[in-house]
Amino acid sequence: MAASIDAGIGAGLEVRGMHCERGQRVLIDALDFDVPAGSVLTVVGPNGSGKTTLLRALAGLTQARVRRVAWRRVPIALRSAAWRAQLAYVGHQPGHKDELTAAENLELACVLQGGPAEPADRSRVLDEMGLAARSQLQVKRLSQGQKQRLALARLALSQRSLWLLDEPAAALDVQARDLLATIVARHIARGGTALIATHDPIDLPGARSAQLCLGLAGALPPAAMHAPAEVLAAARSDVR
Amino acid sequence: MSADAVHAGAWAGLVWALRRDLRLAARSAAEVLVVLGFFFVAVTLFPLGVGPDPRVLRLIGAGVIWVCAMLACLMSLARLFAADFADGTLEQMLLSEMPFGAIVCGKIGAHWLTTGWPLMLCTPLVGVQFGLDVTEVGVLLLTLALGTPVLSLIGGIMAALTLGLRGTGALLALLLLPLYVPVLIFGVGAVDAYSAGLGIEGQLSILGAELIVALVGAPLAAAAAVRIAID
Amino acid sequence: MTEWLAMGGYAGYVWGSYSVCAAAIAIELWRLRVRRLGALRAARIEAEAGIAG
Amino acid sequence: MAWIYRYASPATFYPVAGVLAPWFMAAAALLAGLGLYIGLIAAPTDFQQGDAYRIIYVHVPAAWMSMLIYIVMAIYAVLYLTFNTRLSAMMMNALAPTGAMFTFLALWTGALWGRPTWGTYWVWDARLTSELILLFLYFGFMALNAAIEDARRADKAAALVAIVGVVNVPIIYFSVQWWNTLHQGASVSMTASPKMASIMLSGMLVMGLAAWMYAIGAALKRVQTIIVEREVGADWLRRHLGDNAQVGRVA
Repeated sequence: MAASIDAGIGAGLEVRGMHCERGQRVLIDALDFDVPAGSVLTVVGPNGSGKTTLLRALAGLTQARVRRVAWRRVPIALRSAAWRAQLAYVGHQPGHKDELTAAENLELACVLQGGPAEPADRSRVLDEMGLAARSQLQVKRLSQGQKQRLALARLALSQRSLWLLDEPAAALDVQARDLLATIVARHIARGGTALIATHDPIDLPGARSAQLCLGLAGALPPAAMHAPAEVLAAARSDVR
Repeated sequence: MSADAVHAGAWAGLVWALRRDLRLAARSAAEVLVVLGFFFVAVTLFPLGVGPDPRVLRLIGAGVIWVCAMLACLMSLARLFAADFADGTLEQMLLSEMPFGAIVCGKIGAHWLTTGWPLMLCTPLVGVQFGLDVTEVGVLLLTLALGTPVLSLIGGIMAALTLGLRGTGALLALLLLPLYVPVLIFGVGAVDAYSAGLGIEGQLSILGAELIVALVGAPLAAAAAVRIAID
Repeated sequence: MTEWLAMGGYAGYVWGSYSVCAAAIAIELWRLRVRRLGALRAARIEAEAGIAG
Repeated sequence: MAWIYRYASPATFYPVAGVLAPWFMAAAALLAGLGLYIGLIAAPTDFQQGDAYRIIYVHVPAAWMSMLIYIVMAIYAVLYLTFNTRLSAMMMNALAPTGAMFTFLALWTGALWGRPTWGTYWVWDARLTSELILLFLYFGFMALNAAIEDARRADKAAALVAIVGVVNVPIIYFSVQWWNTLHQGASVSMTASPKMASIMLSGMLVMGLAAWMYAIGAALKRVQTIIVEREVGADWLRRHLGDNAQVGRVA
């Protein structure tokens, strides 16, 4: 079974017997893993090993059979409103409308994901992302880097406790990667939990993290919890 | 989630989607005008094809206007989900706490306000082409008011089902037009009954019944269809 | 026999209907067979490739 | 509910379908032979319509089957969406082409029957018009199914269309019925012909049974093909093909 650091910190996410299929191929079979609250589980593995499918299945976007899922020791159904109230999912797509301005996109996103309603919080995050000056511009006029930071702003405003991030660092420039790291670190510090599917793990100083390797032959048991430095080394070497 | 919290969530979802889609439609007003342009062109073709004889045009007027309204609605259905499906916002709606069915209801409402409603505003202009007098146009507007929401509601289901497919224009028409037949029959039936001096309560009540059934069933079916498309 | 074939003058319609029904069923069965053999051949090729691969 | 998964798995059903299909086809041939004998030879000539009425021995069964098959497809659709058993989706897809064929035959024979009886090939009769719209529903179902590559999504989308369709079929029928009576008054409807002599009725019932047997047989044969197409990589299929390869007989 997956080792958890110690019972002191409340149990976060428990998944038992997850089974995911994509077309004919069985990607994940009988997968059990735990993600204690306030920690990060990095999901690594070659392309096509089911990283995206695992995250989308957890988010309830794709259908998957799972024997049991518990959040803070309370069993929960993947597609229920209670579960949706806990999670935020960031996929490969931008998730904003080009015809609307950055401010409008954020306002809509906040109502959708139950984020802070006050404009003050939103403008503060826009400042932090360096988008304050262009917040009234239509998104289609922003550069690729600015669009990426808008997506990060939406994530920064999320108050959900479980984050499912699918390749968040892909195609980010160096500055955006640091922003992403600080946002995720702040989320973990607040006691939040995150599952990040990625090829090059994000450098999260001080955050407790574990690793789940999805090989083409199905999931390997998650490595024991240990300091992030070892994880980064292990992740890079293992990726086939 | 207590019962009233669910109601609040549902209402908030509907209003959120309605305001959002109306703002998006306002930003790209061209799309709405294109649909109206199509409606005008399609309706004008019939007198050119059938001939200018006023007696004939009066007979077929209501039918032609109704069929062209259905086709115009069909044209604009792609706008309902396709853009949001492509840029990932539809996924975020699925993940919202607010019930997805309510959000879909709001989107379909916005689609009706940007297609059904403008079509009704143009109907008096087009009615003149077919020599319909003011009262007949009035009855026609009444049937369109009851009927065009049904076109958007059932259209929403099929638009969601054909998300992400290529060449959905003809497929949407093939899936939808058979299901539009009852609305067409009773919509035009009311106008014909009125012109023949008969009562129109029967036709309007049936149109109303169809609207209620569609209002209850369609958003849920469309929400399920979106889940199937995103799966 | 010929009088039965004439169908009281409606031969064209009666035999027109029956012949089209027979033809439709024949076409469907034939297409079924073609599709089945194609599927089996593809599966067999996949099977050999699977073993060899 | 475990048994539903065991029996409903395509692998176990494939041989079962293979065994059953020939029996249904044989039953269909037998019944059709009997029905044709009754209809074309034993049944007397109709005093009003002459021998043209004999078309009902194919027209009415085809119309029955076109409606019955669509309803059975909708039932499989509901089963698939609730129990997620892939086999019900395969049966639903297997039935659609046969249902569309029967609908087309009902329209074709209806037109050929209309010509001598009412003087025109196409009569805007409520039943014929609803039959035509049913044909469009079948085409819509098959077109959507073909338009989606991913089999699972195609099944789910087509299942939803079948359910939405079956809910609308009665609404369409009654609105067309109302529309037809308004515009033409009560025209002679297709099958309300004079009281059927018992032998005529039995001929029609036998042909109806034959059509039913044929539909099941065709669906079983087609579902076998769909199973093979979908389970291409599966090992049970590889073993199955393997044994038959040695024996040299076509599976």
